[in-house]
Amino acid sequence: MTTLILKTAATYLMPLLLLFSVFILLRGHYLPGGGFIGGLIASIALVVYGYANRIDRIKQFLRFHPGILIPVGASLSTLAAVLPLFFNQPVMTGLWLSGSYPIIGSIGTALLFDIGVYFVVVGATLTIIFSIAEENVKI
Amino acid sequence: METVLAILTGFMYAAGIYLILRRSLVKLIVGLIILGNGSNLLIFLLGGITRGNPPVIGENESMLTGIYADPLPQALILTAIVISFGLQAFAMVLLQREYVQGGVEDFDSIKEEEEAL
Amino acid sequence: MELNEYLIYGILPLLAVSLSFVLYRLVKGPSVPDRIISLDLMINGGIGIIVVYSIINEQPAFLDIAMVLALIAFLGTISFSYYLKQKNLDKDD
Amino acid sequence: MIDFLIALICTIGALFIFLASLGILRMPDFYLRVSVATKGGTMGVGLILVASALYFGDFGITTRALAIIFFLLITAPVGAHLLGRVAYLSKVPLWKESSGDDLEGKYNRKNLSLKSNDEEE
Amino acid sequence: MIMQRHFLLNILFSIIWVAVTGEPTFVNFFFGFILSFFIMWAVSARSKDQRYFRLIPKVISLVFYFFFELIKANLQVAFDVSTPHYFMKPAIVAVPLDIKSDLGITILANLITLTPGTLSLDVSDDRKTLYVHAMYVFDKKEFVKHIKNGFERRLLSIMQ
Amino acid sequence: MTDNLLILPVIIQLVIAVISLFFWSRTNYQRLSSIVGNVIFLAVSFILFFYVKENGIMVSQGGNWPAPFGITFVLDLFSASMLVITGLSGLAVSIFTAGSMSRRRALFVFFPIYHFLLLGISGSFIAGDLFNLYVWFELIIIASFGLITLGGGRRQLEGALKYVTLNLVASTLFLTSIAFVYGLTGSLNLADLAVKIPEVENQDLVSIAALLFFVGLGIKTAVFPMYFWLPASYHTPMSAISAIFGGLLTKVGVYALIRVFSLFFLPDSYIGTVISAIAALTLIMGAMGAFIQKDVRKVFSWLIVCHIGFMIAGLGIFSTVALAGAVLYLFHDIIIKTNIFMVSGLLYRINGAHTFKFIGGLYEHYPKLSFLIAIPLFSLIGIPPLSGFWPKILLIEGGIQGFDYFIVAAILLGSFVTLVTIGKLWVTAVWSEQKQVKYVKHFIHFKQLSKAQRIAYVFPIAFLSVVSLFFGFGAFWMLDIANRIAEELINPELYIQSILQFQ
Amino acid sequence: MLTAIIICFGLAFFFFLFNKDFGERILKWSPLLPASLLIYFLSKGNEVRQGALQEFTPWVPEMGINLSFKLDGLSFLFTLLICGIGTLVYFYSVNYMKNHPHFIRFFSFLTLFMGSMLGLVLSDNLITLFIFWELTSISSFFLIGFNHQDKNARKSAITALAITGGGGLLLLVGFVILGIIAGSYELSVLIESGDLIAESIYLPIVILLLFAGAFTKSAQLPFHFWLPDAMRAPTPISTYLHSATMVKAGVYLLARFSPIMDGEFYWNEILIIVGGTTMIYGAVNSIFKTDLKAILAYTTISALGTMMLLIGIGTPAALLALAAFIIVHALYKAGLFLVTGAIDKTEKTRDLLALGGLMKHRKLLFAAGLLAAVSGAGLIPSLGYHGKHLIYESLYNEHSSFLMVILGLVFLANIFIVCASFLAGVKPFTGKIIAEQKPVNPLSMFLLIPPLLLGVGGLIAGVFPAFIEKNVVLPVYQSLSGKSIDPAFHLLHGLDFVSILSWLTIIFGLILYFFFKPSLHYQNTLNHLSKVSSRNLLKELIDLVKKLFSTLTHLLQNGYLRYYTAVILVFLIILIVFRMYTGFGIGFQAVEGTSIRFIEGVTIFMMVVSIVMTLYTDSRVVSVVALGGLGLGMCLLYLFFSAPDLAMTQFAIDTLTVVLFVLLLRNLPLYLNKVDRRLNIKDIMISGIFGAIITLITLEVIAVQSSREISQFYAENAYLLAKGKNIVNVILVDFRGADTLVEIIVLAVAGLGVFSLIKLKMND
Ligand code: NA
Ligand code: NA
Repeated sequence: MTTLILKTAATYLMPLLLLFSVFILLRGHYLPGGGFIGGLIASIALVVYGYANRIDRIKQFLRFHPGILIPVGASLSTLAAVLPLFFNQPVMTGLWLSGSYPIIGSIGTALLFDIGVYFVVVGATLTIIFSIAEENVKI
Repeated sequence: METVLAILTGFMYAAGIYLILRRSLVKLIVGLIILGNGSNLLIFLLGGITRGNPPVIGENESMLTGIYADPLPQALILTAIVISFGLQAFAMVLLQREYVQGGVEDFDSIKEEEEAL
Repeated sequence: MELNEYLIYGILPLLAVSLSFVLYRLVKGPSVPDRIISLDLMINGGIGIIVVYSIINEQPAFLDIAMVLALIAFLGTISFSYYLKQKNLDKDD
Repeated sequence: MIDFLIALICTIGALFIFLASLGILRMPDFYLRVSVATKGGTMGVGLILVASALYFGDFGITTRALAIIFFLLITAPVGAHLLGRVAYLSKVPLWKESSGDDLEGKYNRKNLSLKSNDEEE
Repeated sequence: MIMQRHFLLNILFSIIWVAVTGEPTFVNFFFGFILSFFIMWAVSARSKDQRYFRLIPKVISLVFYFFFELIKANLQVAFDVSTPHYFMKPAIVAVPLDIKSDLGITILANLITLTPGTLSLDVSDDRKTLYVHAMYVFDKKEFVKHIKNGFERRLLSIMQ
Repeated sequence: MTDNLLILPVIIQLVIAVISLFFWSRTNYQRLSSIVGNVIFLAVSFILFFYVKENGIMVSQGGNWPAPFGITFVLDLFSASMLVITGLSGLAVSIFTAGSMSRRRALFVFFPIYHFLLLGISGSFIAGDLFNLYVWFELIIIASFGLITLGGGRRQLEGALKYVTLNLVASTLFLTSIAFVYGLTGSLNLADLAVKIPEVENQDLVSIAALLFFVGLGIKTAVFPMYFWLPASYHTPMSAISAIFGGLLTKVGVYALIRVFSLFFLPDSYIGTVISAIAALTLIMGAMGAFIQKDVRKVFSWLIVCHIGFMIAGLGIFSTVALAGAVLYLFHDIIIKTNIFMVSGLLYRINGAHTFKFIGGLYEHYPKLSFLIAIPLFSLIGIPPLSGFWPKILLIEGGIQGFDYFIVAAILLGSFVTLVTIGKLWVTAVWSEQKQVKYVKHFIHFKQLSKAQRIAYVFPIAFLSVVSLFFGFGAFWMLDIANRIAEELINPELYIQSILQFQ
Repeated sequence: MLTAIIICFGLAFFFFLFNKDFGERILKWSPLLPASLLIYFLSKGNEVRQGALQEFTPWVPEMGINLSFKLDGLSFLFTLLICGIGTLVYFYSVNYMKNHPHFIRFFSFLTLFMGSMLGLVLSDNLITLFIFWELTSISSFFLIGFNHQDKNARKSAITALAITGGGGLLLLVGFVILGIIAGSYELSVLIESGDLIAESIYLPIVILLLFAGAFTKSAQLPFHFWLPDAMRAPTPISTYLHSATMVKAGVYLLARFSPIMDGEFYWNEILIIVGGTTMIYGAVNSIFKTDLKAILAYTTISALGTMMLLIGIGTPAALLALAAFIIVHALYKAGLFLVTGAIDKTEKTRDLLALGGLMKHRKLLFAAGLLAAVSGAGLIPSLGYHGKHLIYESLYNEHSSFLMVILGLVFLANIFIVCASFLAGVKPFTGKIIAEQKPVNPLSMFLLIPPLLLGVGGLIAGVFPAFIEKNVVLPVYQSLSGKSIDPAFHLLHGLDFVSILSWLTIIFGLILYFFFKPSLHYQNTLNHLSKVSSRNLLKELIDLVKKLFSTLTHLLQNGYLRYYTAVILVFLIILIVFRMYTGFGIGFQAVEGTSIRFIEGVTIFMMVVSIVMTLYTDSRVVSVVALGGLGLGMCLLYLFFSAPDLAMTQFAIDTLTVVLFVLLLRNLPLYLNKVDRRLNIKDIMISGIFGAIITLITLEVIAVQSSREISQFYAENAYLLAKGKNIVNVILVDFRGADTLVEIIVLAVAGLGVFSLIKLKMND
């Protein structure tokens, strides 16, 4: 249902929303937000964009299958979880770089973990929605 | 408030279960969603409810003091929400396949093929 | 705090009443688009409530919730209209 | 003073929302309800957002409030357009006292292409 | 291109302003924007391309026009909604379009929708007609003219 | 070795799954990583097992937060043995699948989901936190959803629907129970709960939470009267998947029930009675169902239900002897059930059918295979001294000592029906003459398979058969472990102390 | 002893690995195995007479299960039978099974069986004994079904397995109880703690369980019918398992326990009644059969009954008679079977009506048959004579009127047995050659020698009974009672009552034999009569049970998903309500807590309305829209009560669910509103009650003050230690990060699952 109006609007909204999602991701540790909700926003943005551009043909507007984000994200999160093992700490122990940064706060494994979450959420949600859409939405 | 919410929770459980007990494939999903919401609300309620004090440490503070909402149930619910989303999404697609591929109109048309043997 | 009290006892009830009006339309229909637009407006009202709460609780972070709501309401509207359109096509087949 | 301003803007915003809901409650057909609801809601929320921006008086927050308003300004009409269009396709009836319908017969129901006004059959 | 460059410069200056003043509020940014706009306007009198400096007033004019329409229509609708009797005379009207670009049509349609009482339903596939549902169509031609002279003209002058 | 390494098995499964996701379309890499990964998993589990056996419980506090605040991972002898058993079963299925699964199916995410399933299972064993346990369980069920519907034809989907729905209801009940537990104690850590639950004034509420928990997990475990989904669904997916389901899924539920009901939901007389009665009825109903079936996989499915009763019986009797029996049965059952479903896959590959009516001729044409599958089948019956025999003695002993005669009777019935059913199965599937079956389209007969594929069919069955032979003939060894586990379950003080030591 | 058993099992497995040619060559020498075992055990004879020989290897010491073995008089008797008859059977089989396609497998099973049987009689540990007991059942299963192409053989095999296996299970329980009572599974210990057992309240049940095991195995009424069925097995098997050894396992077991159980809880009465009935039943039936093997099977049943009877009588004389009779029976029955097998092999029939006049060509075989028949009939001077005499004597000498009645019965049964023995061993050789008989096949020496040896052996033993008595029979008594006894065998007894009775038995039996013409008519009449036999009863029972199981199973497993859900919930409700009812009074506990605000009220109202909409609407879209409303309500509630993260996520997810739903909706069926009112009310009840329960419990739990220790810890340390200010997020990524890791994996798997569900359709 690629109406002109929707398509044009979506073209301008998508990048905005993706930015917003990254913002939400990064500052989750300090304020409501985080990888999960950030990822959701990102995927919603892409879905909206998909709707505006024939959702049944994602391959035409995404360079890669979103499913590949799942292992990417899972690797990041797993890495964050496992890293402490090399320092003889239990899994999931937070490791921090010194220093503090705006929006993000301290940088540490927690952030890496959250980024992983973000990717997995995007990958999974998009895989679900696009699979369904490809099957159920024609035109 | 707690009493009202407890009743609401019970109502959500009841409605969810009632819908699950229907014949319709779609109602099953609706029921599951309501049930999931019900259990989330239950966790929330049992963690104790607090108005206006989210568990976020203030800008210039390093510790949360005074009254604040119990963050743990919230985290649990967040996890539960996401999980039930995954499960529900899967269940929905399954139902749809069931209908499209198997021509199943409602639950009563799915019976085990025990008798056929 | 006077502002807070005004918001709690003035604005919020007003929004609540609006919400219940919309709820009536949601229940009543009669057409599906009617219900969808009602849901849309209800979410709008919800956004309003959230923003008011952000002031009451001094939690600017609540604005992000508002953003998420707006975003998703939009997606919902798109999906619903998609569905209705598809259904139309099916019917005409 | 600023509190008063905030209260005022909030009130106007809330009233907008209230009017929108009243409209949606009372208007006789779907198109009219959409007409009323979309802007009322958007305006109302926009105003309340402005009030909150004023209240917090912070750059980041103001930006976000404006971003939300901007977003609403884009999405609300697009949503309305989508719904209105679909409602028309679904033959949701116009109010009986409507004075005209230029859209009649312009949609090709097979592929949903839409002719412009001056095109003839 | 020059127009865009002007705009970016303007933004850059505003950011520098905010940084220099050290007060990261939105009002300050806005103030910086206005300030640098006038400075740029003042110093680029000899520049061949003056569109940017003409554009901003036009945008502002459109915004104001929009708010004016908004308030006017709102009052009208509010009155109609809150009183028992309906004064309206709704219709779906085909508005012929002069504006051609996608963005232009979208903005126009959205502006129309945002104004109470009117709702853009769809654009024809050849982009020549915008179908609008309106609450107060006592005279169809008058209505079309109002839109064409109001929003479309202002928009056209910005978009060209 | 530091205790923190107890997490390794979980990590290994996670890594395998992620790797196979990266090799989305390279099924051969997936097969390889699955087998190699599971070998590593098994090796690590063995090392951990022996370590725990020598040095006692391993505890790792996730995030390095002291006990009730973070998520605790625990590896005691019970969970360590479960890991090993899982490794054995998992490896067998890996090999079996590598040979039996078509590229098309494997292409569509079988291996990742399979390893995510194993991840969930092994996670459940090391979870020291109630909510974490829930989360692992959810992983298990979503992965099992994925597998049970994989490549689904109509009947498979129908079975899956029941499976999915009832499991979702189960999850809700589980979650509800957790909510009540948290409301009552403000804690989720298993060890902490063991301390705090007895302090709750209103023990009635505790036992209601326990009931919810029992029913929630009971559905997943498929006990009476909550097993309906199992016979309706387990016979539908391909054998490799049924194998891992039949072997491990319900058993994780048993594990969790034993763990929780021996740690903090200590069965009072009411709940104890309920559990015992349920165990007996499960045995009876499962036996009945198995008795009347005429399809290999349906028989096996019903036998799963029936045999769950044995383990729950151990929990119901709740004595060291009975728990040792339950634990031992658990070990045996995982291996055997995995194996017999692989056997059913082999039978299908040879006969092109699953129903009694159409199978036969194995003895005639594949005598060596017949005797190979005799091992799992007769172990299943509990022919002494094969693996199923030993726990039965313990359970009967426990039942008599605990005056649970009804349970003993049910155990006898269950055993008897198993005997008759498997005897019948043997007579039909193995002894009777080969039937003429119209194969389904694209059916590839065992003979037509490549040598490697045939090995992939037979080797895992032989492998698990050897394992169960070991369980049977090495009973002294197994029993020593089961006894220690039962002791630890009955006296969890050490478990609690090791976890809460930082307080 | 353990070594002997292990050798058997090892060889059984070893044979199994042979290929056919090699196997046939090497298996010629297989009779050496039982023969050498026989010699080994014979060599221990002296030691056995002095006392028992014991071996002990711990196996599962925790459970008191050990590989302990004991060779005493009783087991000595049995080992001799096993190895002795075994040697002959092996020898016989080498020829008999020669051309069978599964020649090798046969020896493998046979050896397995021999090992198990040896284990059974040598075990001094109950559990070990049980293991061997079951192994004999299993190997018997394989042997009965040996001709697996034969449908009836398969059926017989499973019947035998079911009956002996079922009995075995009951026996196991008996053993376990004994173990619990005595604190040990060691038989020697058990025998010594006889008093402990006698005093136990479990005694009656133990006795019944032992009976269950023994009666099924030893084919006592009403479990007898598997034995005639088992004749489907190749004849050497019938010889070995079903006459000489396995079926006597039950007898062995009860004899073993008789020192403890004698005189306890109807032990004797039950044994006498069951044994006596079986004896008469088997005897009467035997002469009406026309299949030679069937005749023998029924005489075996009768003999087993006699043995049980003797254990039941339990006097020293009876035990002595038992020991003697076991030997007698083994010898003559094995002989008859082997003769039958030889006939079958050469004449290709076992039908009595189709056989006659074989004497002409088969003089030696006839001699073997005659000798066996004579021994079976108890003619002087066969060993059978001594057996019978001892039995009569043991009954008569007690001078009890009850036993006199029994004596009468034994007498009667023996008349039939005499007749049956002659029918089987003599009849085929006498009379005319029947016309349609096929040309006679040559008879191998392998088939001739074993029965002949048995017959001659019986004769010699009968003439010189003292050797056997001293070396085998008396040690049996000694091992059971712990006392020694004077020899009782005499070749010629005076003309006392018992001798007269013996002679009368033979005379009447022979009269019966000469006047009775076997015919199908009798057999059919008997078959008609046995409509009410236990076999048919069992068949009816099985059918009934099947029907019942099927009904019950399908009653519960009826295929309706919503019914399943309902059952589960009703079950849960019952459990909880019962708990509440017995535990605490149901009190509606209004919690003193936060007041309610208008907007909250409206929100809750909105949620309720949304839910009600989903319940009442007929339209799918409407219910989905209503779900949107519910989601919004949840979001606002979370917002009101300080859970911004939740509000955001909840709403996002809820709406996303709705979006998915809408996407799928087009391909989902319409809402169905076919409401069965009664069902509807039932469902409303279920869901309503469940909801009410949740509410009540929730209110109760809210009232409980729980510890805030954990949330306090989070509040204090989230920033200082975990460097985050949004505590919920800190919990998600740090304190309880593992949950989140799993959670996203769940989501990922859901994605993969949906993907494969949609993309992979393997309908072909
Ligand atoms: Na509480
Ligand atoms: Na609490």
